Amino acid sequence: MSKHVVVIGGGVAGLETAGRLSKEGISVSLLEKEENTGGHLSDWYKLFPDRRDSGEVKKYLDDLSKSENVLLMTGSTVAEFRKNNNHFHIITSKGKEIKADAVVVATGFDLFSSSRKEEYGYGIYDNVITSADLERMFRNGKITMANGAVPKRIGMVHCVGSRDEKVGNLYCSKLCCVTAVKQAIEIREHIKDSKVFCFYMDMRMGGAHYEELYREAQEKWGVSFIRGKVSEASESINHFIVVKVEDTLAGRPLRMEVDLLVLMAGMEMSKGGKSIAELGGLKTGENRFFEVADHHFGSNISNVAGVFYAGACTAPMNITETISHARAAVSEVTEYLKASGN
Amino acid sequence: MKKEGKKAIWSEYQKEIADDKFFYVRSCIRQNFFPGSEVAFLRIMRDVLGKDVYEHPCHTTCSGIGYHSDVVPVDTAMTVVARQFALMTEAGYKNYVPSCITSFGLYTEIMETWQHFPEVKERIRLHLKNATGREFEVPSNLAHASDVIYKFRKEIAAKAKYKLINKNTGEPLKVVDHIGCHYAKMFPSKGVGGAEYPYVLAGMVEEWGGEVVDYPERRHCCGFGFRQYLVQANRGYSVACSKEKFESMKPYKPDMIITNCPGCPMFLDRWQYVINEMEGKRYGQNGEGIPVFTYEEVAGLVLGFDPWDLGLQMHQTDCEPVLDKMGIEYSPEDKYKTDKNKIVHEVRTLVNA
Amino acid sequence: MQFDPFIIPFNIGLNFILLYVVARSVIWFRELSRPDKLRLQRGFFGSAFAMSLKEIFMESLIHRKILKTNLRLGYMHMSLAFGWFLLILFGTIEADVFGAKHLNAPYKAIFFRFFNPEHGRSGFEAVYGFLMDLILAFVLSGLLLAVLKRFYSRIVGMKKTTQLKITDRIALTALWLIFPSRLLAESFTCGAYGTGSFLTGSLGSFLASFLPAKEMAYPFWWLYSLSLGTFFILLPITRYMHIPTELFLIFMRNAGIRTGDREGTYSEVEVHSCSSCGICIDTCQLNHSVGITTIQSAYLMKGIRNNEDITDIAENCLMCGRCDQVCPVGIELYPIRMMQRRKESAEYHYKNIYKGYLRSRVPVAAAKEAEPLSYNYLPVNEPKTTDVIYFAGCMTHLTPTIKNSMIKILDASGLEYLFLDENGGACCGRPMMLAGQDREARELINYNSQMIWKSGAKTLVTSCPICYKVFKESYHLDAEILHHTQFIRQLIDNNRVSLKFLRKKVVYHSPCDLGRGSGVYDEPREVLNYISRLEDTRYMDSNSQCCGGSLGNMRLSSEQRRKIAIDAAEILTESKPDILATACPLCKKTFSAVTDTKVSDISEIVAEALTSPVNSKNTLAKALSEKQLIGA
Amino acid sequence: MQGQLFLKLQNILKHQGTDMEKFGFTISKGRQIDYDSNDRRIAEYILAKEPSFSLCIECGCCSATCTAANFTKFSLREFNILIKRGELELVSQNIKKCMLCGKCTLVCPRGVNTRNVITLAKQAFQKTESYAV
Repeated sequence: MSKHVVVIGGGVAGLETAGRLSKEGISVSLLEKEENTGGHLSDWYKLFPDRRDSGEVKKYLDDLSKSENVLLMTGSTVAEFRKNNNHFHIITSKGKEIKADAVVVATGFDLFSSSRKEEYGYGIYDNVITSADLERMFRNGKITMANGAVPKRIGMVHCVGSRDEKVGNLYCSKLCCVTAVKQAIEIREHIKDSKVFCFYMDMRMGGAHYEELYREAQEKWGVSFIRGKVSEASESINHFIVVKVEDTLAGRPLRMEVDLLVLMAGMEMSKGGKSIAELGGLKTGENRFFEVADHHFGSNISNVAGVFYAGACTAPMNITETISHARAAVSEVTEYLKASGN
Repeated sequence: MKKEGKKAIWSEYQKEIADDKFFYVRSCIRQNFFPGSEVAFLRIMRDVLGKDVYEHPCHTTCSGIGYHSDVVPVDTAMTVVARQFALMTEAGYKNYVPSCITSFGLYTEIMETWQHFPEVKERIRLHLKNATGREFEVPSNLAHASDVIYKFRKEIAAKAKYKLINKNTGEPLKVVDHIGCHYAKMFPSKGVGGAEYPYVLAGMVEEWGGEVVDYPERRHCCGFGFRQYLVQANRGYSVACSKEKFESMKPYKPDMIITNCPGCPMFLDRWQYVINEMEGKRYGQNGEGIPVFTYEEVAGLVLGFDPWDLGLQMHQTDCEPVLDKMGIEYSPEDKYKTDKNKIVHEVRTLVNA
Repeated sequence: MQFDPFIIPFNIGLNFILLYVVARSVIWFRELSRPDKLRLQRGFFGSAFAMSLKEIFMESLIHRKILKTNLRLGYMHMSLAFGWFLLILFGTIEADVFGAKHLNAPYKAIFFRFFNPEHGRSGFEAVYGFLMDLILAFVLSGLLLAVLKRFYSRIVGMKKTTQLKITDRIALTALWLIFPSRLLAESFTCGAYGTGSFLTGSLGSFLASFLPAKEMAYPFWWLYSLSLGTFFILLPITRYMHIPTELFLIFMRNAGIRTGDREGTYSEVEVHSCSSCGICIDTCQLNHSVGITTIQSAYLMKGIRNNEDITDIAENCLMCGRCDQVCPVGIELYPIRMMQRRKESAEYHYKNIYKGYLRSRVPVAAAKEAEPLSYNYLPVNEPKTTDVIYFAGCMTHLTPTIKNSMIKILDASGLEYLFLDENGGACCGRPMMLAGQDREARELINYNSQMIWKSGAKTLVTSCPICYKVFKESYHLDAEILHHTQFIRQLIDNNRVSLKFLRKKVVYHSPCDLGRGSGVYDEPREVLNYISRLEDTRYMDSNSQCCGGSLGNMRLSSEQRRKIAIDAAEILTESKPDILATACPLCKKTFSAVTDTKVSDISEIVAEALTSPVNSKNTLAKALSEKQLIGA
Repeated sequence: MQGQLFLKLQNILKHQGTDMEKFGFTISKGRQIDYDSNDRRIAEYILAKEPSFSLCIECGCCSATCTAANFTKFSLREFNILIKRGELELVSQNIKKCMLCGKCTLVCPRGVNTRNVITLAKQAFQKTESYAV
């Protein structure tokens, strides 16, 4: 009796899981709330660390998940989620009922909504944008200020919505630093004599080749790094953004006007993930991501037998880690299905 | 500047303000900083709006000035506050309205503490019993006097004789709103519009025809921190803070400043005089200063009260420019006449210094 | 009266250059300082005169030093210089013996064939003619090599030759035309008259067979005279000025005059004696390892001669002194480069006038009023009196194994000692000096000297060759200054320490400032020989390579330094030694980053080889070693 | 004491004397680095001649090993930052304390040629008379 698995979430993790499961001969119904799959991937321009085009990874995932075993249901979320004697009944928002032997939750993350950090004035001051807005600008090939002019001096604020008790996120989102450095280099490439300032608390460049990217940003592109958490941003009379920060290594407060301020928004548990947690009775941790059974050898296993996690719904992850985590989820699912034998 | 951004934040911070039967508590220092303000508040509430505002003769300071200067321990402050609440309960009122922003901050802090630590409240109940034999009830609604005026800003606008509009240009007056730090910075949810973009004064200004100015240093403290201006050695910090704000708002050419705290109008007004003395700098247009008002004074002007009844002659930065712009008639000669038209000591102001 | 108009350019050129050289020498002599004038006069009449003549013959003509380093290049220079000298010499004899009168004007000797076409048919004349042709052939062979070198320097085993200025180029072409035009001129004349020896005769008759030799000869005689004339006229403003100047230099050097540290006549003579031969470029590690070929001494000299802005050239150099060793003209390159680094504080410097034909001395504005002291923050404290002072030096603090080994050795020696800069003293001043800032360096030198005087020490031991060199040269201490390898050598001699033999294959890198800089080559090798199997390496002692970490160079990037270090280490560890030993903390730190071979300072190896019991308290060690001495 | 008090009062009345005498306090000078109004030509001069200056991650390894810092307040890390920000007062007064011993260059994890940075800074200060060392 061929097994059927429901994968909730059609992002990087979802596509990878669905594709790999179909290769194991398991039929999959892949639920995606948006009209098209790929999740955040389709918002990105070039990916760190080697700055390859995000389209390449998208194409790999599409090819992987395009198989008759995978029934893709876009524009649908989970309305009901019931488990009885290790079968799962899921009713989608479009009313379709699915019976499955296992469920893989791949709901991923949402970017922190920067307007919650009121003192940075996102949504109020014209030239305060987020890193996602900047990626969109890169995709359309035009980096401009609100009035259409080309910015010459760009500030990047790290840790917006991460490592910040005031917004309830104590954890570090791990990827904003490397994203900031990547975007700084891209800005310098797009705009000839631009000058980029990164305001950081700690430069967390832990991944492979991240440090080299950091050094290249300094050496080749003259990006300046000022250690200090920006306290507030406000708009001057000529619509520049006034940044107030303490240059902690010089030990003095610093004031600077920039043409454009980019907020490096952190990662949070996605809204979809939260609703699945309620529906499925899945435990979430203090940082509101799904609580995994074991941090070392059980990072795909949930507190409900038969429900598995894949990707950034458990913790901030880059694309490499997401794909590896998804592959681990597939091996957990196949092992579980073999063991349960139903 | 996108206005919707601010409106979205304002909508998140709505505050419940009582609409009548207020137990009004005065500030220790506002009478001698701006004597006309508290009287104007009572006159507006009682005569103009016909509200019941009761002022208990035995109410005292909230001891906040001592508490923030590390002179009064917190238990003492709480007992004094408990006694104030006892007076309110005895007078049969439930809506507590302090006139001073620092008091409002202290009352909020104490009520929050009691809410989270009921055992402290019981301990204070015992203190009060031993000290005065009184019993007290926590007020059902705490609102600052400016919240109340904010709540009735529409009614005031309806009865307004003048608008915050420049008579000869028809342009709305450019108004800088400066909110006392103790109003919302400690408890953002307790301020109308939150801590970042408080709406309590902006609401009044927009209602009365003015236009609010958003300048970079609007969050900066005015310099009234007790330990800054009390100790002469630190007074340099106090005037430096005001100067930061003036330098930052100057390009916007504001017509006036509206405030809701005892200290801010005092220092934003006095330090303009001192800066002019020390550095010969004036921040208003054509050689004048920027007049500084409390919200009661602005409400009074809008309602057509006589400027000298509002005590505007006590300002060290002359208010005449705003009066002329709003087209308010006033008689310069009896600026310093008492009701028995005896000349009191003339204040050395910025212009005629 | 033998005369022909074509000799006029030659005469003008010759008289001009003779007059110029005499005038120049007089000016230079007058600008000499008094002591140097006396030395020069004494040099002319003493044994130095003979030595100078011998050196002029061996170096200016034979170019013995170049022959030793690079045979083909040496032959080229020898054939041109020595060949031309012989040509002039025998030409004059020829004119005297066979010509009408004995004492002839120089042109008669040079153009002898023109005036005596019939000469050389038989007997002794033919033999002499054969000799003249042989010398001419000898010169032409050298000329051929020179032409090829210019276009393909590999021929002479040179990786790169110096670029030339316009005037250099014209003078060079003139030089190259001299001998071919003589050959053709003589051959045509001989061809026309059927005279000439194996070269001129055979070429002449060949040419005469199909060309009107008689008419053709005359223009070549003109060409011969013209090229000689141009060459002489342009000589003073080209690098060929080195030909006359070097003679003056040899006499001055043998008279005992040295460069010192101020620009003066001797440095001027040296600068003009440089022939831009390019040997210093070839030996420079910046050239081999990093590919920098614009800063070497040849360009420094050219830059000084033409008053170019040479701060970049002066400052981008390892100051390792290797080019000093190989300069065939024996110029003291190191002091001259230091003078350029001290440009600001010089009292006067030289400026070209008359398009470079002459140089005048221009006084520099007096130095600014006394600058406030830079290092008055250094604590002045009373060191305890002692016989032996150990001064580790800044770099040794970054290599604590050396410091600890030295403490072990000093304790083992039982000598009373004071570790002067135990918790980080002031810098010895040499790095500041290398940067050309003498005033600040002097301040540091005074500060350290005070401490050393106050301690009354008789011996000053230091681990860093950089400190050692400045202690030796710029400090005025009455204490005996020893590098720790010399000190260990002494300990072994008066057997204050007993060392066991370590069965380790060791190679020794001689630090620039210790070896070339201060002449200390033997003690380090003797100590190593005493305790281990010391092996030879490709570059040793005076031409050992630089590790690349030199403080003398401020401009190299860390990447460039690594390349130099990697290349040097590779050569040093060719024989796969167990230990690469050195005697400088900076060399040790530089090499240990680029090689897997164990890099240790000699003090570390000695410390390892120590057999006598070691304890930190001096007094206890003293008692023990006394007992041991009696017992031994 | 009387005389002095009288003098003080006299000054106040005659409106002379410094602010301190008239008011008993002066306006405190802010410590804020105003990046936009600072003059960073010296930083640009150094960066042009020593590109490795841009690699500094302000880790402080140089100041830790510094020979001069052992005796006096002298932090190369802080000076690098102040130069980049255009705050030259403190740097120009202290820069000549450096002995150019080269330990900082030896330990720098990013390979910044610190010795050349110091020398170029000194040259730059000499050139701009306002900060002549």
